[in-house]
Amino acid sequence: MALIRAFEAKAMELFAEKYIRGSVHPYTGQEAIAVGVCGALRDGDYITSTHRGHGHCIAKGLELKPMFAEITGRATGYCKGRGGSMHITAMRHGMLGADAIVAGSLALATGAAYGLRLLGEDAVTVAFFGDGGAQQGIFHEAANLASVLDAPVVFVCENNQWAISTPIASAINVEDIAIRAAGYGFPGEVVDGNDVLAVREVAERAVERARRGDGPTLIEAKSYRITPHSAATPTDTRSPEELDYWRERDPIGRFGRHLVEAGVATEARLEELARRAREDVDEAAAYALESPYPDPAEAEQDVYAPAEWLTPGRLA
Amino acid sequence: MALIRAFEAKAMELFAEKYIRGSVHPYTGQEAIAVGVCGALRDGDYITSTHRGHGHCIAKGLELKPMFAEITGRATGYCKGRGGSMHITAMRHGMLGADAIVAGSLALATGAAYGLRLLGEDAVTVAFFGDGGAQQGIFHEAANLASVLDAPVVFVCENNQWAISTPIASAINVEDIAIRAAGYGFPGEVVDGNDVLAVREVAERAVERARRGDGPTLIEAKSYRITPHSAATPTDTRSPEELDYWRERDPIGRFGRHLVEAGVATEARLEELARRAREDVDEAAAYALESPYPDPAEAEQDVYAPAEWLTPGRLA
Amino acid sequence: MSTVAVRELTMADALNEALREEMELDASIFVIGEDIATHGGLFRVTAGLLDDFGPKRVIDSPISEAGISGAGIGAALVGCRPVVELQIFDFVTLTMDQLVNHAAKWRYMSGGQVSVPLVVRGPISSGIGMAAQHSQTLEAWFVHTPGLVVIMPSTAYDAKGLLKSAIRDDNPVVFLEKRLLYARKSKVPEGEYLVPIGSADVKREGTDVTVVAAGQSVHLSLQAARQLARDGIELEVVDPRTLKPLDMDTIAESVTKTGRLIVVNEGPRAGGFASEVVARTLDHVGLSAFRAAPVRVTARDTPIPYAASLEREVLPSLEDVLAAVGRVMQG
Amino acid sequence: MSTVAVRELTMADALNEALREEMELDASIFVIGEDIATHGGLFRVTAGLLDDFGPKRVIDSPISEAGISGAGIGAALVGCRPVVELQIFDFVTLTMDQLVNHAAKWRYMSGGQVSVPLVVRGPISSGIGMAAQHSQTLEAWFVHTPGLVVIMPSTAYDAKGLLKSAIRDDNPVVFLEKRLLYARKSKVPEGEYLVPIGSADVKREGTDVTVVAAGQSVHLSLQAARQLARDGIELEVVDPRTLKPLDMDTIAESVTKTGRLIVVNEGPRAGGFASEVVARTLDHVGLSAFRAAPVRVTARDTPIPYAASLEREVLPSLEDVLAAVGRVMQG
Ligand SMILES: Cc1ncc(C[n+]2csc(CCOP(=O)(O)OP(=O)(O)O)c2C)c(N)n1
Ligand SMILES: Cc1ncc(C[n+]2csc(CCOP(=O)(O)OP(=O)(O)O)c2C)c(N)n1
Ligand SMILES: [Mg+2]
Ligand SMILES: [Mg+2]
Repeated sequence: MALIRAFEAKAMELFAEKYIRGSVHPYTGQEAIAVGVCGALRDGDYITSTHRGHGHCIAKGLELKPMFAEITGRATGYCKGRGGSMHITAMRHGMLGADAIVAGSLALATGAAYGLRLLGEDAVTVAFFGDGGAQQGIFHEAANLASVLDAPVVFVCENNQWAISTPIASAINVEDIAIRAAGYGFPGEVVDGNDVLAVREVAERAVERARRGDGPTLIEAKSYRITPHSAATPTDTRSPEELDYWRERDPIGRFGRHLVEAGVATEARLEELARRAREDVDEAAAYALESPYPDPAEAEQDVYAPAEWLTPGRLA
Repeated sequence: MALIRAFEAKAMELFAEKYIRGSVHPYTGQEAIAVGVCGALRDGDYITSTHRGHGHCIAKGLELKPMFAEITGRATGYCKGRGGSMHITAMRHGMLGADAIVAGSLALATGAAYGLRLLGEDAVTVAFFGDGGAQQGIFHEAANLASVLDAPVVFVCENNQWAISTPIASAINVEDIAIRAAGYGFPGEVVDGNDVLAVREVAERAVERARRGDGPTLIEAKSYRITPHSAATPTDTRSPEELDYWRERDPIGRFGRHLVEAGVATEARLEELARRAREDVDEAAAYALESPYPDPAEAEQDVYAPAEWLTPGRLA
Repeated sequence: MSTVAVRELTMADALNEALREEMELDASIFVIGEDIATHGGLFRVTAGLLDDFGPKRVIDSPISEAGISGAGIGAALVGCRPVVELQIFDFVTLTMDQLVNHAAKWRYMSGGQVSVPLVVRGPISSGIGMAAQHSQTLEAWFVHTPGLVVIMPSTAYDAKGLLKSAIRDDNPVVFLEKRLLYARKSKVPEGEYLVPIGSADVKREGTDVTVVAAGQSVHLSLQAARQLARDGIELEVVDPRTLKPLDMDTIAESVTKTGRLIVVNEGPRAGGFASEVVARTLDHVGLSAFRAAPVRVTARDTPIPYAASLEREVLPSLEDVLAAVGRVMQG
Repeated sequence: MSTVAVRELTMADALNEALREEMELDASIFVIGEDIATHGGLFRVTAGLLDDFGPKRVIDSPISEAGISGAGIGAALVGCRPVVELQIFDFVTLTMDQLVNHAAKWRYMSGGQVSVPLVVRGPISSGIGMAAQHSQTLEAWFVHTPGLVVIMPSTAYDAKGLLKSAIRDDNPVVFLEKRLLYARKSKVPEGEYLVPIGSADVKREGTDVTVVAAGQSVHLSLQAARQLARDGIELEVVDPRTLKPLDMDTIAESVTKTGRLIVVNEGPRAGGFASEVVARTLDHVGLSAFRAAPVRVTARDTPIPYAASLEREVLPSLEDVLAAVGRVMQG
């Protein structure tokens, strides 16, 4: 969690310094969700992510250097600089890709889960999406399809209360998004998304259920982004009281206090870890900034997968 | 109901005789739903319909002659032969249009309902759709949007158990589609769609609620189509037992028995009404077949509404 | 004399054979769509597959075009080769986001880490009174989408060979089948053969006018060619078969020979495939190669009307092709 | 001397004024979209409207592009004039069914009983590193859709006048705003004026080459024109402003004068708007009017990459326009 927190802080710095184009959507405040959920996964499992995806990547085990290289548009990035912050894919880490279309990856995750099962693997696929994404038609189609296909997929709705400037209360007329699972015939669970242990526990259950072949689960993790929507959309109209309320419930602080009380770690040790995280992040960012930019001559590569018709001059 | 039954029988005849192109989707067996629901509406209220829309049209008060003229592709049809069986629109009767895109009109109905309210009218809009349509993303978006807009719309899901060859049980993992309403924060009601009085009662409640400004309702009317999916898709794999089960519950027969038992009508009187219905239908069909075909020279008319830029040779 | 038995097959049966053969060869292939399993598809293209390959590989889906397309993409990302049927291709409007923002871009956005071996196929059903929402010819949209392959066969032979190639290709393929061609028969040899993606086929040789046409339009053009041959005008009918990538070499070669180009296409004229062929051919052969301005024979810029008298009027007709030939022959 | 005060306004402010003026005139107009009310829109186009017109007419919607588009159509059918914002126009992929199968066809299918006075507007945001799913230029799809009107302004003045016309027009209008032009200022008179739909504007007169370009491409073309004027080459820059219906008279007149045509467009080349302009101009002026083959300057046929070095490479550049002029001047 500390690593994610440090990564996003650095990313915002790099954006301010114009090393990052487009935008950055910090995961700050929601770290417990990615960490709790990905902790319940094993090698061979997959995830899909969103515009706010750095946290998912780090929790799934991606490396910081090619991540920073990607979001700063370098040839050494996971996607050779083609994707950027909103499109990090890392197949070797089971990261199917981040999607800048809100809720766009839910059907992909369902199909990946079904396909892996068809290929004889007992892998589970997790799809992260936001509270705003739950109003997209594809959420409905993917959830129902996953149910009738018994696809081993877990839908994780990160309800951070806001979609840019729109509070969830104005986007839906129900208290919990999780209840929609009942309309598809699989369990929906609400969990405190700022409590990493609680998230982990719910995720274990859902992943276990999927792996058993009992089908999907919808997890709604209630949380909050304590930073503005994005680097490109910094205006934040939310009340200071609301922000303070959630800062007090900061998942990192809470887990830290828990560890100290449990005698597992000391304040000093936590300080130490946070400092190390910042060092790792600085080192990775430095690596990225020293990396070369993609060669313009390669701009037309990878539009199509190799095929015998793919000979120069033949492409329409 | 007898009129609808007779209309569809005639339509199938006309298709067999090649007077109708494309297809015909008979409403046979579901008459109680359209009649019960439209009975709860008043002048100034609107409906949207589906590929299986003849019953909705008749129940909403459309005239048989321009209906037959439309589905036989004549210039005297409601849509001048441009729309055909799946696209009958009749604004003067509050019929916003039939839609051949499954569930495609649900958002239109929501917007019409909201728009009428904005214009100061207290009209209610009803959207008919099928059980298969409830798996479309637009159902989800329209229902949620209607809820947050408090749109005076009633969603009527005609669950006739099948979507072409696909039984509802294989398309969803829940017993009732109506429960999905809970995920949007408005009531969902299940009703026996073959009991016209029961449908009427539920519809009155929903329409009243919408008119009061209390928002949408989802009505799931359980019914059955006792004829094949369509004239163009006549193969029917459903078991004879299942068909017999539902034929016994034929809404027309049931309502007839009820009237006789209640002493409101005699068998003879019902016979008489059925015969008259057939006569009206024959007369209307004859009118259609005597009507002229649309003039090919008018094929490019009505693509665009009159506008000052709409001068000959200017259209892209 | 060839030892391979050759049968006459309908395009529907040829497509069915292609699916069957490929599914036997490759267990990662599955087909999903509305009414394709128990019913065998509205047009029988998937008939019998359920019995032979079972419900895990032949799936009757809920009515969720976006959902099944997206699921196909996801399955393709992890190594399957899904074939998604859209019951009528007009419904692709419901899944443009999955096809355009996902299938077509995922490989590029990932820097080449992944490929999306997906086929999305279905009928174009204009000409039979299905009206505006069931009669569209939308290939131009996909031709305009980098990352997609677009195929439109005109014969049973091409259909089988191209569908097999499409399934084996590692890229997302939009495979367009003309409803009126399903019942049309042509010679199809027994056993394995492929038709390469991106290669046109000269369906008729001629010296006077090059007619570029795919799918149904090929037969309209051949009909015109037979009729004009009596008056000594020889049309060369070039069937690209694949619309993206487009075999410009074959088209350019033909136009260089004839100096005249007509493009026949069933979609609306504005922004259609015909416009693209005209513009690209100009790029390739230059102005001087033309003896007359190229002519586009297309549908009118209207939705497709229901009534026969109107639908006939808006769709390209034999008369339209003949008139176009008249224009280019005058120069 | 004009008595009308003239200000310099950004395109965003001009669009905002157009909405405000029309909403004051017509109570049946409402705007709906994501973050358009309290936030005033990501690019401030709807800023302040909530305060002046209230939450019933200025609506923050859930993230449901298809839903709000469909709702706009339904409201239009019963007499409202909805303006739907798509936060980024790439998301139109989610609502193609509502726009193409419903908005564009409802009037025709009803035999002219209804009209759909709907405006769907939003930004095209290529050129700023938003990557493949937020950078598409998709007007070609809509140009290919009978029943739609397609508008793409290049200046604040045109934007205001065209948006007002679009709102008053009884047809469904796709209104495309280039993200990079929002902050660009131009002279806008106080008070009421309209820019007619379907009429092009010659942004610069010239005798040697006709350059047809809309939106952002207009400014790229003008830049090239200024540079080439030094070498005595005079470009005539024709801005169609409306892509459908297209003002062919103005384009044909210009090409008849110059004999040379370049079309600049930010979309991918294959099947793009540039191809349509080339094909239609040939129809209108004939082969003989051309001294050189028309040239299309477009984006490459790739998704839009994130990195600056790559995005610059795939989008049309000043160098590309200059090279094209070189080609047509050689003939
Ligand atoms: C289909 C689509 N519509 C709109 C957007 C613009 N957009 C980007 S993020 C965002 C808010 C998403 O809210 P939520 O799903 O709650 O995720 P969060 O940003 O809160 O993490 C919106 C509307 C988009 N990227 N995709
Ligand atoms: C978007 C879309 N997908 C598929 C179809 C093809 N189709 C026509 S009717 C139908 C079945 C619809 O089932 P249901 O909604 O239950 O209505 P019913 O036919 O039972 O009245 C299908 C799949 C269509 N018209 N539109
Ligand atoms: Mg959120
Ligand atoms: Mg049904």
